[in-house]
Amino acid sequence: MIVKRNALTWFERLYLPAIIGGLKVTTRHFLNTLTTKTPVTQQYPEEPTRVLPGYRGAPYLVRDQDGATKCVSCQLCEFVCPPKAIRITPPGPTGKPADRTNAEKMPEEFEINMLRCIFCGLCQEVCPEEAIFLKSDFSLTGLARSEMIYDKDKLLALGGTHPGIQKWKHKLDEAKEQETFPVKV
Amino acid sequence: MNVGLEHYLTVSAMLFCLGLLGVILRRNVLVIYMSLELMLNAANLALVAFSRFNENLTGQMMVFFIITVAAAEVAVGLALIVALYRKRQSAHVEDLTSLKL
Amino acid sequence: MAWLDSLSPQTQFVFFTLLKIGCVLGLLLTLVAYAVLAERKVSALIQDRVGPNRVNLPLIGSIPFLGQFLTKLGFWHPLVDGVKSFIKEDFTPGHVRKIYFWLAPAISLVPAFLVIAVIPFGSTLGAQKMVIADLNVGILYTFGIVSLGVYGVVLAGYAANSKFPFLGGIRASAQMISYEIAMGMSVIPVFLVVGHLNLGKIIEHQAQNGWNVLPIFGGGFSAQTLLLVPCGLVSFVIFFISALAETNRLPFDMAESESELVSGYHTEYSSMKFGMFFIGEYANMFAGAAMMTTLFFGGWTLPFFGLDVAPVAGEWWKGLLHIGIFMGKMLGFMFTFMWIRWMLPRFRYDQLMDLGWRRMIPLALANIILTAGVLALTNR
Amino acid sequence: MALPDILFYLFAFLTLLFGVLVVANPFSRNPVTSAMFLVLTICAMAGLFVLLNAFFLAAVQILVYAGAVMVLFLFVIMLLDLKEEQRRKINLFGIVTGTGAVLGLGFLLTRTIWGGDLEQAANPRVIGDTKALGLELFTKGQFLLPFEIVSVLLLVAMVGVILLSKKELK
Repeated sequence: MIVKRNALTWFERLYLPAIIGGLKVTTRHFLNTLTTKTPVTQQYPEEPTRVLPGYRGAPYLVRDQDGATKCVSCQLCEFVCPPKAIRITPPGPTGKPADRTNAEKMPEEFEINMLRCIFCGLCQEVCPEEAIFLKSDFSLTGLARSEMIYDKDKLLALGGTHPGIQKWKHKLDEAKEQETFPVKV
Repeated sequence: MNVGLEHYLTVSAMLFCLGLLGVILRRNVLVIYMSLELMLNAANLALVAFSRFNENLTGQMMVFFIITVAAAEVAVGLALIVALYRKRQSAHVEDLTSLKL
Repeated sequence: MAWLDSLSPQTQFVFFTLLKIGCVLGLLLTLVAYAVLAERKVSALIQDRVGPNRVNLPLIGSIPFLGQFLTKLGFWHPLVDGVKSFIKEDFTPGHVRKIYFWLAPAISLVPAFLVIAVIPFGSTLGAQKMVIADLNVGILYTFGIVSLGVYGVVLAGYAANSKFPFLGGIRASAQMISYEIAMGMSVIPVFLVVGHLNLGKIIEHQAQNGWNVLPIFGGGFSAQTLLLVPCGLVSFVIFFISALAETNRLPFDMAESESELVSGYHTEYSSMKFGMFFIGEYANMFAGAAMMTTLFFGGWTLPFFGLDVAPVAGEWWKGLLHIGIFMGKMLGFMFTFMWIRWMLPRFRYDQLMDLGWRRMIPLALANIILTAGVLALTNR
Repeated sequence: MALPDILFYLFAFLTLLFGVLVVANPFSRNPVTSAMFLVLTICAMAGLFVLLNAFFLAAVQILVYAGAVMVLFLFVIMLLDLKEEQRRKINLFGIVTGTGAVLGLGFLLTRTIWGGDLEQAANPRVIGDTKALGLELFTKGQFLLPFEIVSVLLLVAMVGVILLSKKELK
């Protein structure tokens, strides 16, 4: 669609209406903020921030309800990670087996470089075992670059226990719904 | 000895010679042009000095006109240099020899 | 004060001039620092934010009410900003032209301070006139110095030896040269009316005949005063717009338009060298505001309570009050500069040039002729 | 020596020093350096004008020369993106004869200035401020025609420059 743009009238080309409009808007905001004292600024360290659901903070590994590592070292997240922040060392043939019975293996080492991570959430999206989640942490600090590379223990400790949201079950339900969709008409 | 007309005229003459030297020695058209400005300025200085020591404002009027004409002259000259540069891709007098025998 | 009287007049003159230079420079630098804070606070208020309110000094911060208030006001931010500018690494990129790279910030800083020298910022204190240099060609001097300010920008653009600063420098210089013409032409009506180039004389004239921008105070309503109202207004509007363009403020900050040229001619600068550009910009704003106050808004005079005459001996409070009035007017203009920054979007470059050459300059010329006509007809 | 004399020697020295640096800078053959030193020359010369009581011309000198003309020069230098001037084959003959001729001219001029007796007032009192120059320009009548011609000349120059700087001439 092409919107026809009217030529400016003589009065408008003086810029005066625009200037007066700007004057009104800025004055209103200035006086409002000065008198009613309701700025939108959040005074962060003093006022705690409220993290909304769906917020994408730092990615951490989670344990299942039994306290076992959910990650099975499939390396999908390592593969999908756009800034290549994740590095997984698989256990190999001689490595330790998984600490839960319904999985074959768990990572020997799992590192996320929080300096590289862009909090995009693709690792969470791709994980088949629901082992990695973006939590609500947003201010990560460290005194050295090496401190910002979080290893497996730290990630598991920070992630805590997560019984799972059964992402795949939901996906299955959705798929089924879509399959039955044309019939319902 | 008090500073008089001679002193100013000497400065003016030396400045004029410097400008002339620049015109002769330098090879960049723009620098030659600047040297010309230097010579004009030397003339200005002499005129103002004459005006001061002869109790007469005519010299200063001359300078006033010279400055005006110089401004016009610089504008036109620079436009010519830019046009020349567009044609020849050089601002070096040794590359501008189409009039040479 | 006995030792002062024992000095020869020349020594006294030198002493008082040095004293005035020191006071004005110190005050100006402080004002510049706080203008940066004011700019941030005004921006914040217009955008519904709170602005800088963090820096807390250890001892003063613990004074019960005042300390907290000053912190909330952001009172210590300029101090900390200054310290930060000094102790930051002074980085010189490898590809720059070294000499000009060092020269440019200084050149952009000096002219703004030199302009202040001829501004009468008060009437008299004791026997001293409150102006550093009472020049007869005051306004010509001002325009000469202002025209030198272009070099800082051009050299900064040239020295950086990379694309964006270069474009910024070229743009800024073209813009400043163009608007200088409009600016110079816009003040000619003022001198036609006043008949003198000395800034002190201009203020005297305004005290007797009403401010140049709106000559309705004092002097009675003659036909001439009424006819001169549009001339003064047009002059002031052109001067104001040109001042915005000269100081590279929005809506004319083509030189450092962040969205296209990174930050224009000072892209390659850091730490104190950048700080000097910054101080230069704000000092230029102060110079522009002071010029507008002097030329159009009556300088240190106020048409009420007999404040428009120089104080007689012993009325030193009046002299101080006059300085206060001048500062008040100047700060009002500074606030307007900041306000306009959030009011109007940036002009496109061709619009800027169009406004300068095809609107402002013909309008200023017409204004000169109109003023001359009015003065000739009303038989002055 | 009185203060104005000291100032004269100072400004004259500065003018000549910067002038030398414009035409023969031993450190740099960069046109921008030349232009910047020309600006300094002009400013020093404005100082000499002030010593000669030509206040208006001093201001105009800075306003027009330093403020407009030299900025135009810098503008063009930057626009053409001139590189450091390469040292080409030095024409020794040209330099020697040129310098010789200039030195001869300088000698002649200086001799003329100091040899003859110039007419000059012992205690000059003429002051070239704005008012005096304005009265001279507009009331005496002898400068009115040149003034108009110069304004037409400026107009012609402006039209010419606009025409010259068009990309293609038709």
